[in-house]
Amino acid sequence: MKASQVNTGVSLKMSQSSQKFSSTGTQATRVIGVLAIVVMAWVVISGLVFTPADVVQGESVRIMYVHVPSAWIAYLAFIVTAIASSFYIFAKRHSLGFDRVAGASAEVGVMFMAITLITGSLWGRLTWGEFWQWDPRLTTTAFLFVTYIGYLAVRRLDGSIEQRARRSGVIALLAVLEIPLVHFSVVFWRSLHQRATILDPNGDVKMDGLMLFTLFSGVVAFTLVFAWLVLHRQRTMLLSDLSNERGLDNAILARQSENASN
Amino acid sequence: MPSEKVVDFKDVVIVYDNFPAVAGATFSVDKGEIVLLQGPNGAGKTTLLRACAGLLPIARGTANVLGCDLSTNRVAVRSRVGLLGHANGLFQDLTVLENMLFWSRLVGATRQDVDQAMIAMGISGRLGETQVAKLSAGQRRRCALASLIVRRAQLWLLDEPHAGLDTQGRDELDRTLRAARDSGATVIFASHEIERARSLATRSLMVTTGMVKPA
Amino acid sequence: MDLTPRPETISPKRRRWMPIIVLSLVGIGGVIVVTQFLSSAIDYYCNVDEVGVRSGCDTANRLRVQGTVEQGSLAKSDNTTEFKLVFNGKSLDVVYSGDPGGVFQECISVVAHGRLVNGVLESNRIEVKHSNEYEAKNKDRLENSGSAACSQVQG
Amino acid sequence: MNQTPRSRVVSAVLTKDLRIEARSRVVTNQVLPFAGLIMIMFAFALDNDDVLQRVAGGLIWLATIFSLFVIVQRSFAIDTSDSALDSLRVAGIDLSAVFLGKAIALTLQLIALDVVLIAAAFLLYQVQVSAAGLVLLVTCVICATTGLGFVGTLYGGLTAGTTGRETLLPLLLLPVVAPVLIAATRATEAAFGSGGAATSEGWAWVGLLTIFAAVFGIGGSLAFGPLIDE
Repeated sequence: MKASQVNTGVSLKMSQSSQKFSSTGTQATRVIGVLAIVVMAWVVISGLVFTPADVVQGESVRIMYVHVPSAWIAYLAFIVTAIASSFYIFAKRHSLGFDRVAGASAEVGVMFMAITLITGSLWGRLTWGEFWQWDPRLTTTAFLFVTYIGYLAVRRLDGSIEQRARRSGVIALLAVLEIPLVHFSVVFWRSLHQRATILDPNGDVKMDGLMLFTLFSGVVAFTLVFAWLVLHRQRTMLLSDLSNERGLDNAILARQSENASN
Repeated sequence: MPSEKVVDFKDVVIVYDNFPAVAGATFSVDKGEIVLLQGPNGAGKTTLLRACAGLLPIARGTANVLGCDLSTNRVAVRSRVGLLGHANGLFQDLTVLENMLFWSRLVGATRQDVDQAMIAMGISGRLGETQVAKLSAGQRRRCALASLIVRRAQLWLLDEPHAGLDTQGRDELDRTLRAARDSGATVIFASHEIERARSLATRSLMVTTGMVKPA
Repeated sequence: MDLTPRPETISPKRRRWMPIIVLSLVGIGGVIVVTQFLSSAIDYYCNVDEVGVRSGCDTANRLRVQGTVEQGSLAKSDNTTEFKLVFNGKSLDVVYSGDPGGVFQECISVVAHGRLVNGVLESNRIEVKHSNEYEAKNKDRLENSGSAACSQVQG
Repeated sequence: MNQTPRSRVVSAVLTKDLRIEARSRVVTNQVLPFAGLIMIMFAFALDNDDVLQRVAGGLIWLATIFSLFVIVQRSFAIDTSDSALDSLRVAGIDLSAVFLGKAIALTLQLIALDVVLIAAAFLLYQVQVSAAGLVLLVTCVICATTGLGFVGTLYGGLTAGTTGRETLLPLLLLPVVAPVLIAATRATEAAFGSGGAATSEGWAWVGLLTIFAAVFGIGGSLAFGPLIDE
């Protein structure tokens, strides 16, 4: 193991300090990665070839297989961020591992939210005739997106790692309150955007069988991609924290030997 | 009383701006001491004082101040210490008296405490009605010291308290610190006025490159 | 001058759950205000039967009217498209300058933007409001009788 | 057990912030003209009384929110310029009281600003207001500025003393204050009767403003201490 020299004889406050890294991959992430590729391949083929065109929308309905899962996974990512942040804030021992998960999840969530907005505006152009309309669903989604860009900016503020965790944790707990507002905006108000088909409160899903199955496959594929990305990102964050810690060890030794030479 | 140790540091590392400003400091201070921290610029004196006040996180080692573990309960320390840093912590647009009354209200001091402290530091009378922005550096320092006096802390932490003061002001300050010690407080201060500081201190510590040794 | 250290200040124990309970009550209040009292103001469109009836759907203002394009009412000329919007038993004539294009067709829900002039909505923008139903475009259904297809699409 | 009572800390911080503003007049001499300029520029740009009367409510609140960014930064610059914030941390006081004191000071400054802006709207845009509308308008201003005061103080404390806060603060605050902008605008429009809006329509929006203020008042006083305590 090349990486075995990491953290020799240094007590680290990191949660996974005993783990040795040669890459950020493990058996589990490899399995997730392979599964993600397989399911994604099925979604692409089924979405583009097997599924029929919609009776009204025609071919543009295929955008749905990307748009809907990415929106859901963005919500999921932000909820994961909030849960991890609350674990960091409310637990007695403020474990930085939760903060890294929160940060990693928010980064991936912002990416999925961007995909949602881009695919959504393409679909809107084809169906409504407009890229963007200031209707309740679209407006609240835009606010959610900007809020989490702000969250990521707060993580980049100067200060210690603990400060970063605390500041971003507070924002994550406030920002997650927007998600129900975004999701139910189509129920609360009349919106140009259609209501949820699959999460219909009455439970009657009005969708063609193969379309529905492809959509679910899309959700599974995107969830796997999300998990894969978060696990890796969270570990690169840990590595960067560890390397800072190692840099600190060297700096301490340098500072102490500077003392001896005087 | 389990221990008379007011400050107890063991192998403490304090990181400031990704730099180990304190790199393994071990020392302790007993109740009733007046301890001088001396050493060259950039040795870590200011960082040590701020850490004792509970303002900086401890990266490594164990640090205990007034019975509070700094790595777990940094905030609890703050209600028991008084800190005079490089900056004075004054509001430029307020008068000396308004500044004093603001800080005294926060810490629960009476008007009488304020008047006495202002007389002790020689900023009472007409000077009290002057805006801080119009004062000289030495007068501001006196004002900051007066607001530290009304704090009546258990542990006094002073960073270069003599800097900028005239001889008379320095004498007043030394007298006040000795009186505080006699009333049961403990004092740690950093200074470059070695002659004067040594005569005031009961013990000196040498701080060099983030380490602490007896001087 | 008294310099004796002040006795230790101990912050009183705060009940940690109270603020959270209050916060959630306030949140519930927020949801009620937003959903019960503010819906008419944030709604994107008015339905055909509400024009001139509901607050926020005044005939003097520029309107966004939602309804279904009535079957057989669509008439296209060189520069205009005329059709009837129906919803909940009421209908409204719409004159649109131009060709809506896209998936616009009879029997689907649309939102038409425009002003009412003599009881006719003069529209210059039409958005297709897609329903939350997705069904396969297959031959059988296209060959169905028109009225059956129309009732299928209406949301 | 002699922790300084919260009310005393709140009033000390509040009077300190207001007194400093009364002396330095940064808000009066810089923010107020800036906000007034926004109103006048629009009067020139939209040289049409109908349109101006219609958008008056929105302009008032847009100018308020732009001013909020400046006032919040000023409010924390007072405390960070000579490290007074450090002294506040070491004073062993309940920092949620500092939050309340600063938020109330901010709210009072915003109310003063809005009074001037509304007066400007009467002069420049010829808006009208009935007695019932005036009651709605006053309530709306109080509720909206309270919410803005809380949320501004929370985010101002979060970014206080960091580099790049000038640009970060609007990025963080804008999506959060958007509901206030919408609700206060609609309530003000109802009070002015712009576009035939009825006064009664405005009260639901005031309800939303009240709830916004309550959420950030409670959330802020819980979170402010841990955020500043570093």
